[in-house]
Amino acid sequence: MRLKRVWTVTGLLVATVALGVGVASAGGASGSKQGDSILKIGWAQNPSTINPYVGQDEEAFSIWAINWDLLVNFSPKDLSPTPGIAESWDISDDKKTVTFHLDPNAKWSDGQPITSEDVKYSLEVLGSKGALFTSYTDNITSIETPNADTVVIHTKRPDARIVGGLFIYILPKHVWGKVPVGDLTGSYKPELPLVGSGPFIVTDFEPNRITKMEKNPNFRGPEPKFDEIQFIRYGNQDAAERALQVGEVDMVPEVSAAGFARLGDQPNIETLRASSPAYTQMAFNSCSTKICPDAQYNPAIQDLAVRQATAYAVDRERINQIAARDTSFEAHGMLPSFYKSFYEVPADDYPYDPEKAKQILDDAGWQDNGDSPRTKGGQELKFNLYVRSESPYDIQAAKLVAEQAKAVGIEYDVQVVSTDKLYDLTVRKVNGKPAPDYDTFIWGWGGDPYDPSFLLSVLTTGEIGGSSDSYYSNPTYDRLFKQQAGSFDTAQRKGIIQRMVALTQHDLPYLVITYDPNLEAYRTDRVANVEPTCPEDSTGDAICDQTSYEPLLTIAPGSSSGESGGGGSGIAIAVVAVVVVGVGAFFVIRARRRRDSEPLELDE
Amino acid sequence: MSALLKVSDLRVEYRGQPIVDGVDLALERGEAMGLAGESGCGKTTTALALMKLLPPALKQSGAVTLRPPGVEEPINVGRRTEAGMRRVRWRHVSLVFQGAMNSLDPVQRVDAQIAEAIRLHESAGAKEVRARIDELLTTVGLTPALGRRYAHQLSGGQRQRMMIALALACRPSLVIADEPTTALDVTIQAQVLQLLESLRERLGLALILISHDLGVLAETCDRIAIMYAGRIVETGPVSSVFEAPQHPYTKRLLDSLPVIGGPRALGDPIPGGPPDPGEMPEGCRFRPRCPYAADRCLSDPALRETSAGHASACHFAPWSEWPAAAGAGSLEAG
Amino acid sequence: MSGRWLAGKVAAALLTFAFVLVFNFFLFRVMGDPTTQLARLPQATPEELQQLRHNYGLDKPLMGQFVDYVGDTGRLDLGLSQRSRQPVWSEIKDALPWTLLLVGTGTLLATVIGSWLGVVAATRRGKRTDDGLLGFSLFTYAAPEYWIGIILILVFAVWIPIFPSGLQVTPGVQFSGFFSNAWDVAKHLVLPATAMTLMLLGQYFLIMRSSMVDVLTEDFITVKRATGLPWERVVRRHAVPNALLPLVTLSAIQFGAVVGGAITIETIFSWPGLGELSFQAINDKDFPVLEGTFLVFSAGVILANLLADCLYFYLDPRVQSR
Amino acid sequence: MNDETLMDVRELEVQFRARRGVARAVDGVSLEWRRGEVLGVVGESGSGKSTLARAMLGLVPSAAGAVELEGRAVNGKASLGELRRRVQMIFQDPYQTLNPRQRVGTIVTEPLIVQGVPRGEHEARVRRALEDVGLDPERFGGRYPYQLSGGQRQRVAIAAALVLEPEGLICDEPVSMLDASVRTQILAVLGELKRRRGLGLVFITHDLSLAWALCDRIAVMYLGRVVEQGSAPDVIERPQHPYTQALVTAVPVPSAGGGGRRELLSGELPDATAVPSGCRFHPRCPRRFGPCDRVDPPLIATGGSQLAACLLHDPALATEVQAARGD
Amino acid sequence: MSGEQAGAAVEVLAQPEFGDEPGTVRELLLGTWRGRFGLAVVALFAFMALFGKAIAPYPPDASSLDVLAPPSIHHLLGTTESGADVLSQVLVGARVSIVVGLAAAAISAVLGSTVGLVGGYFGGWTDRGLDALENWFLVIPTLPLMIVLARLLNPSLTVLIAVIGLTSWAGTGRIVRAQVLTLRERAFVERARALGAGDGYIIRKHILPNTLPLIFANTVLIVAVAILSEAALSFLGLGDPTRISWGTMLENAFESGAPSAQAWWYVIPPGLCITVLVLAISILGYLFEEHVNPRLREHG
Repeated sequence: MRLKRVWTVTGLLVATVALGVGVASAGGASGSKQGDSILKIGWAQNPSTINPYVGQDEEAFSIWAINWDLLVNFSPKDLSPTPGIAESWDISDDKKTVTFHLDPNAKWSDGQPITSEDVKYSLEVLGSKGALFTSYTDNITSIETPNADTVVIHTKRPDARIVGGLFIYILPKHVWGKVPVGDLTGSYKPELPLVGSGPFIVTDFEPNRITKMEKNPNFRGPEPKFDEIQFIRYGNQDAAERALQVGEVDMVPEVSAAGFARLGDQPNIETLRASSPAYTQMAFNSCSTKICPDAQYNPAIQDLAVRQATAYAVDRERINQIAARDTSFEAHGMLPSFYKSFYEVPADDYPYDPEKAKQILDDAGWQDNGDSPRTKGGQELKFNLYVRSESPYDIQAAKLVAEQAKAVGIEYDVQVVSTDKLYDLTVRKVNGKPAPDYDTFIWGWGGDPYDPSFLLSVLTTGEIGGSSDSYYSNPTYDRLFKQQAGSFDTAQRKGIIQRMVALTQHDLPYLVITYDPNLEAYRTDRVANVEPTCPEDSTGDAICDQTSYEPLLTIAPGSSSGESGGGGSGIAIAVVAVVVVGVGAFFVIRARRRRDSEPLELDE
Repeated sequence: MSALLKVSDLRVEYRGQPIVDGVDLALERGEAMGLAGESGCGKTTTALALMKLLPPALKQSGAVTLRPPGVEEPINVGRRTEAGMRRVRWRHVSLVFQGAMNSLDPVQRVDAQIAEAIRLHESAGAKEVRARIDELLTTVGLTPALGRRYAHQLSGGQRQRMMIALALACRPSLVIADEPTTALDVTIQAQVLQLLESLRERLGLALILISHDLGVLAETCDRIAIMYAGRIVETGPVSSVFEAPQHPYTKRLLDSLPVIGGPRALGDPIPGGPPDPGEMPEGCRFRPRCPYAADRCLSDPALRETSAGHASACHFAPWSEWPAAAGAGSLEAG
Repeated sequence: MSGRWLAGKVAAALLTFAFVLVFNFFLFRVMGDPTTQLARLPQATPEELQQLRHNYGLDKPLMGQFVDYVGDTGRLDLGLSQRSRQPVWSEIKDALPWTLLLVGTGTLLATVIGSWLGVVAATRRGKRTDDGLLGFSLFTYAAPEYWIGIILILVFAVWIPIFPSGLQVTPGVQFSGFFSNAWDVAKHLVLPATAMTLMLLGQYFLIMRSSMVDVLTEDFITVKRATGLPWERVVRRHAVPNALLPLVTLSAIQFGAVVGGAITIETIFSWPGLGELSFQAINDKDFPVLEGTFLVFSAGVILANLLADCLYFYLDPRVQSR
Repeated sequence: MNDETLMDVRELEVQFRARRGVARAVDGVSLEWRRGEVLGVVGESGSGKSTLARAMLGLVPSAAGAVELEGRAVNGKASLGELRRRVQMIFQDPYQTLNPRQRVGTIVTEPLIVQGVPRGEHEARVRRALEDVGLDPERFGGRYPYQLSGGQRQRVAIAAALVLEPEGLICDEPVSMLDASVRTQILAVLGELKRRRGLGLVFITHDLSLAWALCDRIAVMYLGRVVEQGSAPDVIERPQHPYTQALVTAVPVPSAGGGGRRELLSGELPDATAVPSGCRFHPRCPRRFGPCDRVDPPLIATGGSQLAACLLHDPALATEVQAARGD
Repeated sequence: MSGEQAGAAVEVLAQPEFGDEPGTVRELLLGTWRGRFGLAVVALFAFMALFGKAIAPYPPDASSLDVLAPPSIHHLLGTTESGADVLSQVLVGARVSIVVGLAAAAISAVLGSTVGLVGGYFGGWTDRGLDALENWFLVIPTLPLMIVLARLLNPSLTVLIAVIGLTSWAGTGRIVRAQVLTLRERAFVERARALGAGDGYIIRKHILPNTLPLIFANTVLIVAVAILSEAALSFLGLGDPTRISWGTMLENAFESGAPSAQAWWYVIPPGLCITVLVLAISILGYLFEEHVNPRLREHG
């Protein structure tokens, strides 16, 4: 009697689960139109939000860069300024005023014209309230809109970024201007489709699942070959790479170092390694006692000989090979090779030379103590080296640095801490004055496409209390920084920047270890016409992620595009069927056999 | 008329140790037989062996033959397979256990359990079964409404009555009742014993009543068998066994039990305790505790008839006179 | 028949949940000042922090804050995710059905298979079948579920790629109908649900086995055999229903483990449920989300316990008449 | 009370909180226990006899009434301590009564330690106590309880009670879980102690035949109340309360032909939370008449040593009783 | 089994009294197949925890250019994503697992038995309060609770131990309480009370000696749970990142894409170590528990 109840309950449970499948799957059923060509991009994380006022993650930039133009876009070939919202621009003689001319026929995806009001709104509101954009507008004094097609920007000082790096998306004022600013910086959820000017606009966004972008009907450039792009979140890198391998997605824009080599060996998969505007550096505490009276560090770290010896002792290429599995680029100074217009290998490059390192230390009077750290007077070459627990690569690099430095008599004690903790250590303040509490650490920076100003700014005196974490301060460097910022002439600017690089190479507030790569993989049977450009001609990025949407216009569906992935579903069905039949047979046989079975068995 | 039940040389072993060691029994139709003994003497094991219900770890041998009325061929329990035994159980022999609380499925209504037993052995319609259950409950002195209850909703006495109703469900010719009243209070015990007696009269049941309480057996049974350490040491008509016991164990046991109306004093206790199955004494198993033990007791005594229907497994039987025991009243620990 | 027993259980569940609220409130406010968590922006000035404190009502006295907190929770206002700036509840709401699906399937399979195997083992105690099943169950019980998950991926998604190993449904596909959609979900469910099942199987097996062993030594089993009932039916009709009772109670204790398993398994298989959500929250230090998922997990476990009690009440007549 | 009185129980009440209300386990019991006397307390399960035993030693709190030791009320720590030194208790279940992790020697020594008896006396007193119960101290002193049989365990329990040389021993069903042959051994030990040491016993049992053989006086309990008391031969041979009568005739007698006519009671013992009105026995009483469901009878002298709580013996109701018999 | 119990079939199946047979632990461990297996495995891992660092063929985090290499003569269990020797990491990782397991279980045992003892013995409102607390800890999903606590604090071994210890005591408390409740009602405690023994004496002489075996058995099981918890927290990135444990190994393996790389040599050993160790400890724990808990005791 009661057993019937048990079956009733079990039945109810089964029904609940079945209903669950139905309800849950119905939720994700909004598919796309049949026959459309879709570019499926797999990545670990979706943007947490697509609201540019609060969004912070790289993935959000990837979406925005497709959805919206900048006032001036970047060329995928060399990252130089190309027309964006502005068709052309004039620079005044004093270089403090730039006049932009807009395409009078340009339209937003909803058909509204793109006007100078949109530009003014974006630069003024997004440029002051969007946390990630304020730094670009600090030089702007006023923005004029004499007519719908003209924008005039006045600056305090000449600022090359107004043309080559005004990294603020131009949003449609008629959409965003209606929303109170308080909401925009709060929980505002942008309306979909996300009205834009780029080739694709966001039509569906589920933060933890998927971002869908469809063709912008009013896009002014050539029509994209794909009808739709889907960014699919896989939660972790490995899952996205597996999805690419089985053909569930067509492209993975950020491949892990491990996956890079493996995917390269797969048929139908092409891997690309592009440089990026990011590097990983070892930072030395360079804070003078004047600026930081209460800083905590081993003063020996401020002995230039120690830093230089460290630089010689560290084999950057070996770190690249082991920690990055040879996917990164060996660094030569603090300007990544990504900025090809300004890049040059500096003269002071500290090639791997442990003998030289020892020599430098000997010369500086640091006594060799065999396996123990070198000493001089009461000082000992023993430093802490902090790394973030979140970054396996940094931890690896730190271990290798410590291993190699030990060979020349400098001991770096690797301490793995959380990002928050390391942040707190570097920005620590005592009595309102900076008091960083570290000897060295390993972390990284990433810059803007084309314009290197941000990366260069990190070492300026002005950023102490801001983004400066080495507390390096050099008046010459600061002067040169301002100079390059006002230089609109690329060749001239390159010269200034190279002098800055040389300064830092000598003083070594940072020992830049590697330039971080941008690793990509795509299926050759699904994606055709790939021209790896950004920033180089043959080994660059396939879609120029976050930098330029132009490559997206050329790539096209491949030979077998549109075939849904999830390979081996036929096999899966077969397996399930076999299992079901097998289990059924088992039960039947057992039931027969058991009919005359013995009762309760006891062990002896 | 041949015996309803005949058991010869029944043996049960657990891990090579004898628990029941050569038991012979015979039971006529309608007869009530008492099986007495202390805990661990093998009486419950014997009962379960009669229905072949022992766990496989207990190895059973010997012949058990049933001749229920209306069945031509005698049923050889020892040879029957498990499937074969299923047709014998409850149809001809049923069982009443001591803990009625644990003898009924706690999550099934009691009438359903009775119905299950009936349907198992007879093809009866739902109405028929229902009527039969009501009749059974009335027979054991319960109102039919109590059938709708669960075991825990019944009192101890009601549960035991319910168990008896279950035992009668298929109208068996033999009921084995294993300590049916041990967990009950004396006043309730009296009710249940009364019920068993009247049922026996009305239905012509044969009964094997297992108990450690000689008083219960004396009042309920026609014949009695006394078990000690896996063997039957004495068997005979109740009157004969109680009046003139022929085995020292029976004798000493009866002497030591205080009886209302008897002398207001404690009898001499039997010293020591029963042996472990692994350490059975040589020869007569009661020898170490027996005040009359002699050299000849080192050989196994057989169960011999001393008078009509009365047998004893003592070398010295028949006893006409019991001498004063040596070493009586010893306080030595058992 | 009285529902007092059940009413007591409901009251206890409510009390436990109240305790969860208090704990949650103090944990996230006392152990970590939310403003420092909320404003990990380097630029935040003291004024902005003050403003933030005000926005979150943190300048009120603690008791007032608690009342606000309880009220907000009652309205399912669990605050905003730091990461996405979206209401935490909306993220939880999206994730919840998937977790229920995974956990439901896993629990159901584990219960059915586990208890069935437990019955098989208990009726063959000491035999080779029993030893084998016991060894297998102990192994799955001891093995970390995420390790099993990784191995499943290794074998069935990479080595012999027959099952998808990530997400809950093939992304961005237009399904022709409900059933093709459900079939796709089912395919994606295979590996995570297997991991979940294997994780839970052992416990259910062990509980059912020992419960059956206990029941099989009860007198009424002997009585049922004595009535001539075939062994099969004694087991099925009498032993199993009785043995299921402790299973119900003891499996309630399992729910906590189920939730733990949901976190790791969903992470491994990118299953977009609550577990994965809380894993992301761990990584992002998104405390409002972490707090919210913890609250929902706790509520879920309390509710599941209550359901188990109801089930027990339904199955065991002894409780009903108390 | 007189000089002979060891303990006096007056109007003792013990209540428990049960699921269905308050159970009056002991409901106004008065008893006198004399020095060197074996006082039997007889009753079925649920009659409150074990609770009475515990209440006598202050192991369960009493709701009302008093326990006196030699005329002095036991209240407060000092008098309770004295009581517990002079009166010991033995429990029913020999498997529960000994700490499994203590050796026999330790168990028997424990009372001496607890009561602060000088260390030097320990060994001799433990030896004597063990010998008194028939256990060889050399053989048994080092054993653990699991190495003992049920009878031996109960002997150890008695030894542990004896070691303090008490004047009284309260035995709560000391042999009900033992086999017949072992049971008489233990009873013999107790009888011997009474004879040799002049130990007074309260013997709590459900078995009337044991009470018959062992006790000097008997009190019969029903549902928390003493319904009859008197000397053992009087109560059992000439029971005056219908309940006692039923109880006596219900005991099966191990002799040829069994006992005589049985007086069968209907129904079962009611729950202690729902005591019937009037005479608490009336729903089951075969001789109930008119006022039984209304009047709660006190203990009435019925001649000789006996008292019975039954209206049949109320002289004021004699005519009505007569009339009821006439029916 | 004593003679009195070997008689009838039902009596054969009857359980002897609980805890009444002390002193057979040796027999328990060496006399049964399960005991020998559990003991051998635990001994093996204890050896690893003590000497793993010494016998490891390589420094556990020594990197090499040989990344994710399958097992070979040089690396018996292959290499990690940074070219470190998997075998060495497995050997060294034993220490963290075992240290965390033991330390957390110790905390949990002390907490749980104190709460259980106090609540169970004294009863009343103390008990009700402690019982509610226990109930809460029992009902609350443990892993999320651990995650929340570990995330709020900074990752370190101490935090890990504290978090696991503080969240896993409730079961012990519950079991101890139940045991104390039955002990409190047992005749020998009542007897001691009848003698006039005080609470302290009764707890010391009667309650504790009869509870300790149970606490011990339960603590053994908690060690297994703590090892699993450490692994799970480490796997979720909440472990101590400066130390190699099997959990962090699995985290690194998963994060570095070992499943896709089919690097079974990286995935299987740490998980197998956890499984086998937990299995062995659980078997020992069940063995002890069966021994001290009558309900679980089986024959053979």
